[in-house]
Amino acid sequence: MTRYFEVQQRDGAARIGKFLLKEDIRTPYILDTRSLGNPESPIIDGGSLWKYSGFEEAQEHLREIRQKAGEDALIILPHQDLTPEAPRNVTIKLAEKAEGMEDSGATGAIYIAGQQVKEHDLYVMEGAGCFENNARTFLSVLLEMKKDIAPDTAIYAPNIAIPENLAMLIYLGIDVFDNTKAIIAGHNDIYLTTAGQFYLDSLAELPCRCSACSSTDLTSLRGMDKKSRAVILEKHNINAMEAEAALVRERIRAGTLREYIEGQCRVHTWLTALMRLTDSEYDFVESQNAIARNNTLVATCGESQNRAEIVRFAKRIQERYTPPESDILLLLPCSARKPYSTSNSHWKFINALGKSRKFVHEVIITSPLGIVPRELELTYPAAHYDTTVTGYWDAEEREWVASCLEDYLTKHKYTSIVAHVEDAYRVICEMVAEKLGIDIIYTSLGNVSSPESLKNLSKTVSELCTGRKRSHEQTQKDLMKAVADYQFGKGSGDILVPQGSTVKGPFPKHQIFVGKKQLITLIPQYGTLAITIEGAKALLGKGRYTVKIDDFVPRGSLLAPGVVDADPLIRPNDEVIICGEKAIAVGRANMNGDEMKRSIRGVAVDLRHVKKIE
Amino acid sequence: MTRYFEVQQRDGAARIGKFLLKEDIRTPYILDTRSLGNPESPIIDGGSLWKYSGFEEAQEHLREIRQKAGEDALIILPHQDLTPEAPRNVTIKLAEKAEGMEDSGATGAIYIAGQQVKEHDLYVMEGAGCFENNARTFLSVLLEMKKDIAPDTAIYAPNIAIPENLAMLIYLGIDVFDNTKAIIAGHNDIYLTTAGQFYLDSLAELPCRCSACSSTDLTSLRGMDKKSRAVILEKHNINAMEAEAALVRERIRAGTLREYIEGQCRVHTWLTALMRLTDSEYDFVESQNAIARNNTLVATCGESQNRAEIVRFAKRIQERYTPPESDILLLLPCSARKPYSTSNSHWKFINALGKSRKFVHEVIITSPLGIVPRELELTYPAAHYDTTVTGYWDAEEREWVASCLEDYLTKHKYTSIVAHVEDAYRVICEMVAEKLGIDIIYTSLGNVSSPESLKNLSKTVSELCTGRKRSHEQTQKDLMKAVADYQFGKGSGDILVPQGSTVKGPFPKHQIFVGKKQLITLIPQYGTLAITIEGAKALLGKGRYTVKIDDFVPRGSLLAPGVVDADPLIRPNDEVIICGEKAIAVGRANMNGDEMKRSIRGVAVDLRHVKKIE
Amino acid sequence: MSLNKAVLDIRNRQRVKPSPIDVPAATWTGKDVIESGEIDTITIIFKTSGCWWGKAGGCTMCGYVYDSAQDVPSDDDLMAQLEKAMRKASDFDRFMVKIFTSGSFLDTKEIPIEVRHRILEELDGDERIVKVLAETRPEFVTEENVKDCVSVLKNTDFEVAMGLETSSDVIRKQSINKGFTFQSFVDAAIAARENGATVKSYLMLKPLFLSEKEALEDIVQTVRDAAEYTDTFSINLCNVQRGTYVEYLWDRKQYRPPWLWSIVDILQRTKKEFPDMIITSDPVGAGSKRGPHNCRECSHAVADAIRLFSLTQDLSCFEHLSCGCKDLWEQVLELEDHTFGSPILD
Amino acid sequence: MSLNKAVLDIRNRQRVKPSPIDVPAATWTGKDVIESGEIDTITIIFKTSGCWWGKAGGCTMCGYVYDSAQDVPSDDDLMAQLEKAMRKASDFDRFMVKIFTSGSFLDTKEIPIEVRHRILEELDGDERIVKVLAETRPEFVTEENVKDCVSVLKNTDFEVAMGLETSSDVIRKQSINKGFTFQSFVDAAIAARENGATVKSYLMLKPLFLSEKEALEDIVQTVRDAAEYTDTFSINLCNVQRGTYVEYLWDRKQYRPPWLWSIVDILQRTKKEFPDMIITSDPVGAGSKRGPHNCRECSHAVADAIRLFSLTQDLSCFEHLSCGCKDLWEQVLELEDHTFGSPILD
Repeated sequence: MTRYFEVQQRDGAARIGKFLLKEDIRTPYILDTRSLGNPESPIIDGGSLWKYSGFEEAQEHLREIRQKAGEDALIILPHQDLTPEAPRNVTIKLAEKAEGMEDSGATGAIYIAGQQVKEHDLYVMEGAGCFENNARTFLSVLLEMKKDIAPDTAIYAPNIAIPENLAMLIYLGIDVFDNTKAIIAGHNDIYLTTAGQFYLDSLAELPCRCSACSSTDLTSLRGMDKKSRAVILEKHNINAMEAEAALVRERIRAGTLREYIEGQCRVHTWLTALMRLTDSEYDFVESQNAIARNNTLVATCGESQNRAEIVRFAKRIQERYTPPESDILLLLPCSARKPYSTSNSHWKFINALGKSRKFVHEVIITSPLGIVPRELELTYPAAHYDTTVTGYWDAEEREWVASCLEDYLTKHKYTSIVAHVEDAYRVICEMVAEKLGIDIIYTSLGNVSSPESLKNLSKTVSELCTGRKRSHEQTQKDLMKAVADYQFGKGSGDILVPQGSTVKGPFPKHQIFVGKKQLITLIPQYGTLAITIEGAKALLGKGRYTVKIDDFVPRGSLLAPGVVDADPLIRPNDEVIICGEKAIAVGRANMNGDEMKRSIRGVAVDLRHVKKIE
Repeated sequence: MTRYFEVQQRDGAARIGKFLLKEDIRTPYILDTRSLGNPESPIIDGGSLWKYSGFEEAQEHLREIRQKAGEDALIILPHQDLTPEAPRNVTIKLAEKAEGMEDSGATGAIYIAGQQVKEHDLYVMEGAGCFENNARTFLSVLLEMKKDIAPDTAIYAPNIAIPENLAMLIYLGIDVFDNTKAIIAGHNDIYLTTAGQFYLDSLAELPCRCSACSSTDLTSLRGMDKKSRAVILEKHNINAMEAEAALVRERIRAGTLREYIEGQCRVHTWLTALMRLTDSEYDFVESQNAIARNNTLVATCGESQNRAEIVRFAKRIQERYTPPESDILLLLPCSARKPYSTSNSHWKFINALGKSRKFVHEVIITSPLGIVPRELELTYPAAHYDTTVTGYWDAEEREWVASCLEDYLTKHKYTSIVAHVEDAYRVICEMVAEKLGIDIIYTSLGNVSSPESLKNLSKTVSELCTGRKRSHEQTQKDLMKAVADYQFGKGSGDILVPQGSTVKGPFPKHQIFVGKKQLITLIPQYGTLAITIEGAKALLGKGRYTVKIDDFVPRGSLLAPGVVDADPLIRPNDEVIICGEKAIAVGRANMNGDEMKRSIRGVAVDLRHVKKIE
Repeated sequence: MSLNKAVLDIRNRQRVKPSPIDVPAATWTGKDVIESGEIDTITIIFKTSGCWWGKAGGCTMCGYVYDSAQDVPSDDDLMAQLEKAMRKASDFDRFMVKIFTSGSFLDTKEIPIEVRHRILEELDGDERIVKVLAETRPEFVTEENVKDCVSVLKNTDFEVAMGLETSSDVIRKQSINKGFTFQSFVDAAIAARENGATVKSYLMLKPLFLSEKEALEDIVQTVRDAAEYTDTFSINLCNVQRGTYVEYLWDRKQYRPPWLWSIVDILQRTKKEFPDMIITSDPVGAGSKRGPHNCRECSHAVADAIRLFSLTQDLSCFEHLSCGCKDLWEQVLELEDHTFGSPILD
Repeated sequence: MSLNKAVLDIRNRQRVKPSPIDVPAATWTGKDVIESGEIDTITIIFKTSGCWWGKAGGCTMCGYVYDSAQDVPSDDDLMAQLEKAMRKASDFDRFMVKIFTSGSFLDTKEIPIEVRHRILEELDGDERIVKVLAETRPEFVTEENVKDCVSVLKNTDFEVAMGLETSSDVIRKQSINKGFTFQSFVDAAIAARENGATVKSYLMLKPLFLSEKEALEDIVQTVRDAAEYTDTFSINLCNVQRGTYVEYLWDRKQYRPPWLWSIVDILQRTKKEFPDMIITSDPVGAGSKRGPHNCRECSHAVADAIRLFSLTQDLSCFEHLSCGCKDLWEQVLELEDHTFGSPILD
């Protein structure tokens, strides 16, 4: 029973949570290892079973601690730890012995892969300290752990955190750490920073302005006896870690932890490896990533292109997107300003197309997103990314973008393909054209925005304009359909933008009506759809993005315990349909579908409209 | 006359320096902008010429400041600043007017591209604050400046530094900054950190433990009146910048600033762009990079492969290296342990080769270094790099390594090429073999270290062994020759390891003797050669890596003013030959050749042997 | 490249839309203060062939050059402009007319002498009009020209308005590119006053390249230098006009318009020093990014106080102004003196 | 996988070089303390067919199993080993012989009973020898076996040495994999003492998985538990021997040998509690990474003090020991109790 821990905010796998104990504790949290032995603390180590000859003795010891501590202290049940390479079934046997302990109140337990998992409030990653520098093992143990335990259980990785790795460990979804390594480093004359560690000997000055470092200087520090020096170093090391923890919490709140990690992971090869290996666990990462966010996705490194948001965007275009009916494809370069159509350059392209625009389907080529059909240019992260631009695209970028374009051109056929591009964009078009054996007409003459190029574009396209053309309203509907398919899966567009529906509202605030009934609205901020109760009813048959609840009428927000079932495709911030015997509702998911089902605390959905079923 | 500034330590373009003023000031330095107006300060702004109707008035004003300040204060001569996009020749005209000022003592001046540069102690980058977010312009202005002014002059970039960009700006070789932006941010309720900036409003807690932040908390801070709050925020912002400056100074001392930058630049797209654009200025960057260092080169990101040290290593193999005479080439994968031949896997390969080893030439394939001939496996950075290993090589890595291998195989011909490799290594071999239309025999059977693979390697090579073979001593000499060529240029090996010379000392501490005269010794730590006076004499004819001095006998160290001429190929830490009418000497360069010639302060060469010419 | 060339290049890149030449560039009514106190005003911006200096490049902050006509307006066109403008004054009982041409009213290339006479005669004929102000560059304020105007305006006061901008020849030349010297202003002012006209001087707060404090002190100094030659000061706060060199730099984050706190400080200091002098300022565009501004919260209140002071000349208008951003402005005053060529932006 | 299986797997991966079977595995001389005070000793490690328990897997820290012979030594081989070993004692006047087999001396599968008799007879015949110590697992310390030895050693004291390691059956089983219980040790000790032998107990400081403090307290508790059954304690400090499970985990950074400060603390506390008991410890490999160690600076001095105490039983040996690292050790004592399965490494 996770009665004492609640996840409040999420940023990918990272989260802000709260322990509701004798003191409220906000996670990610660095506990003072020394306090673990004190029965007055909010979190207590029940101690080692190595010293008890019998189970009864240990149980008695636990009863004593609980009596002193009260119900609202979290006790990590007595445990008989082995190191990670100890024989697995010995470990499990010992863990089962520990799990036999009886206790009421808030509890933690050691997690052992393969063991029967109970509903503790916290699980300890056994031997976490041994995994430092071993990214592969650390990640596989953690993922196993995450798979087994309830998503609203806190995870504690002991004896591993230092300022430099803290952000990455939190990024992976760990909630609780301790200051063991910071203290030990302090007593070893090691000075920890988020940028790495220094032997005190090797320093010429103190690279910090924390309260401990401000209280002294390097010369005085060196002059002290070991013990007094250690007190200050320990304080500094803990300060450095606390400051980093606070920064990371702020980053989670701001939804920008990934951007931080992409820099911070360079402090150590194993942290970079952790990031790369985690990215390759796409299902894990993607399942935790919000479908849309209102902050900029900043791509500054090679690994940015492996972000779940980017890969997901590309995959959904491959799997969910259907282009509007058009015979001419026009490939365009991206622009710094987003959405692209508000940029100077795109404004020029559109002007140059003039009336021919009705005949063409526009697809934008961009790194790291790959390709963006015009209909999806508003949709997160297409209108929400910023990237370092130097004009040079590295081979990995070129291969990735080309693979997206190749997939698209393999699936979708056009009578003519025009590319109004230069430089790397053109290289990519040529790579793909050659591979697929197709012809692409290039219209740019050195500079896509030059009057000559624009004129050539205009001329070329107008000469090709003989096929199907689309009305203005159809173009608006195409946009809405594309977003619907992107968001709710293929075919959703036909349901939410049915034959005979009408479009209201200026770009980009389109709404779709069937008669007087509104079905959906485009939210320009995220480029996603909000759905009405009518829209929800229409979509209900598909069963997608649906949360099933019991026979009650929810209000304001739907809590996790009220969820009977939820579509595992639901991601945080997804628009979802809530249905139960007594009500149908729509709202914004606060967690993913799996988490809704498996959690017993926390807000599952923020409701927007609720309709009772009479 | 740079009498008041001295560069003491270098790490690439970044440097630790010292102003010898009324107070010693250590650079990189963040000056308090407010102090610039105070004539008691060690560094003073002579003020704006906008307010003077005549030159005389301004000159009089300067005389007054100098009188109050004394000779040992640095006065930035009165200046009439324009912003960067002001017409260039107006700017130059105004600058010339300012340069007309007369003054004794330490002086600074505004740098204007195209202006006649004098010997001030400091140059100010005019309008630096306008270049924020404009990496290309900032870099081009800075490089122009670096080209024009003496290398031992300090560079001051005003109104641009904040904690997040400081490391990068220092990395580029800027010495002096100010706290203008930190103060202004404080008075704008903006909280600066090295990880970016936050509006105070948006914070839930203070992500710092500096003395200012420890003195309060977020709630109290928000409750204060604007002015009191600004005092604390300003203090925090300055603390954050001071701490970062101290950290960066430590990084320069440790020689690991590049590794820090590779993470820190992800805070903002323009900083990443700065790093990438700087890397593409290979000549600038390479000329400042030490030839060898005793710390690990840690490669954690895509940009690591563009580091000058790595590109230079590849270039020297292309331009300076001549393989030993052998008919069989064996391509091997790299190993985590360095030098490769001490690793478990290479030990197995060598064992498997057995006696056949005399017939083969071994070349190791590795990322990000490209290729490493066995003879150069000790040479920096071949034995000094560490990299994130996940098994995946991205396309850019593969293209780079393949391009190195392709160049090698184009230049050097073998009867047979054997590759004992798997995975990405094999992909690379196949890419190159296909491109060049050559055959490569692959000997590994799934795992390079498996007994079957080793057996196959052994069998394959022994069947090919019919060509030229090399004796043990020849192999040792090949190593020494290769390092000599690498270090001193093609042909140096033939001079320093001449016909008839002998090798002494166990691997890797080889020495080359001609008769009883020693010429060179291999320094295992860097994998470079130290040269004796005899060796220097032998090499002197080539004129390479030579520093010309006047007719004196240097002792201990050679100072920059004593240098008459120096080979522009000389890099920091290079082994150099000093020659003058009175003496010949050898030593380790402390700066590059160009800097030796153009500096008037600082140690140019640490001497090891000096021999008087009678 | 010279500053003038830089300004001209930008001018040449502008595309100006053609507009009818028998309609004034702009007309509006307002209030001003003259010796006898507050008075209604009508301002007319004539569309002429344009400022001769502006056509050759002109001032770095001046966007009025685009108000000139594409084709040369005929005399009748100019009179039609006057007629259309004056309709707005139909409700006034007593008022003042302020004539601008985006150049010089006394330049006969812009306003042929016959037209000048026709205009002034018409105005003189309207008994409600107590005063006519005409803006001009000083090179046209000759004894002859002033006499000519005064002689036509028999029953009406005549005021010559000149854009002195600053008493610093360095700044006027190297920052503003104004093309005359302080001495030529002095000569013109004397010529005007000796021949029956009064003088109004326009000053410019914060031309390009100056720090906030330099700009502030320059205006205070200018008031001191020019006080004896002028009857009224009007201090313009530089705003970023389209098609100007100021805009070019502002776009590139190389210029910030002045703080409103600066003009408040100037008005307080100069009014105290010259209590009898009329010193006004119209904070055009105040509070916007392109105009003079403090923070979002106080800009409008401070601008209102400035306007009120300009009409009342009463320093108590400023008494209760305060805002958190004043502290920031004080920092800017101190720090922008040492930014070496980059402004402190918001 | 069971712990024993894990140990066995590692055993099976070792390659042992063949060595002559008529030469003892090792022999050395030293000093020890008996009731009458310090005495010279000779230690003989017989190369036998090996410890039966070790062959089935054995103890997690024991690397002695690799000292056994590849082929079974004949009786004459064993006697030849004795003969070669005893040469080292040729200079001694009075000494004690310590017999080890890397297994059990009383196991007749290792030392056939005839050989046992021949060895003991030969030692008994040497008048310089005052005491013979023989190490064995407790299952072989039967009334019959003790009597048998004592009856041969007519003029020589006989001491049975057993590796109790710890009085905790949990630790002995789940960390050390020793394969007997505390009760079997007690039974053996009683059997020995009731039949004319004295008992020496070897304890093991810091077996796998225990925190520094748990390990320390376990030894203190063990001394309390076993004091009434033993005449002498010798506390072994776990060191990382080749081919052991301990080494396997140490290699993977999952084990750290004990601190020397821990044994100093143990000796001080137990000696104070049992002043008449002989309590010794030989810090084998002290100061090396694989052995018990403090910091580089003090390890050797502290080890020397431990050795001196072991001979003198005088607690003042420890009086002047101090080092900066003691503070670190204190932290380790406190913190390693809460690392949940990872050691605190150096």
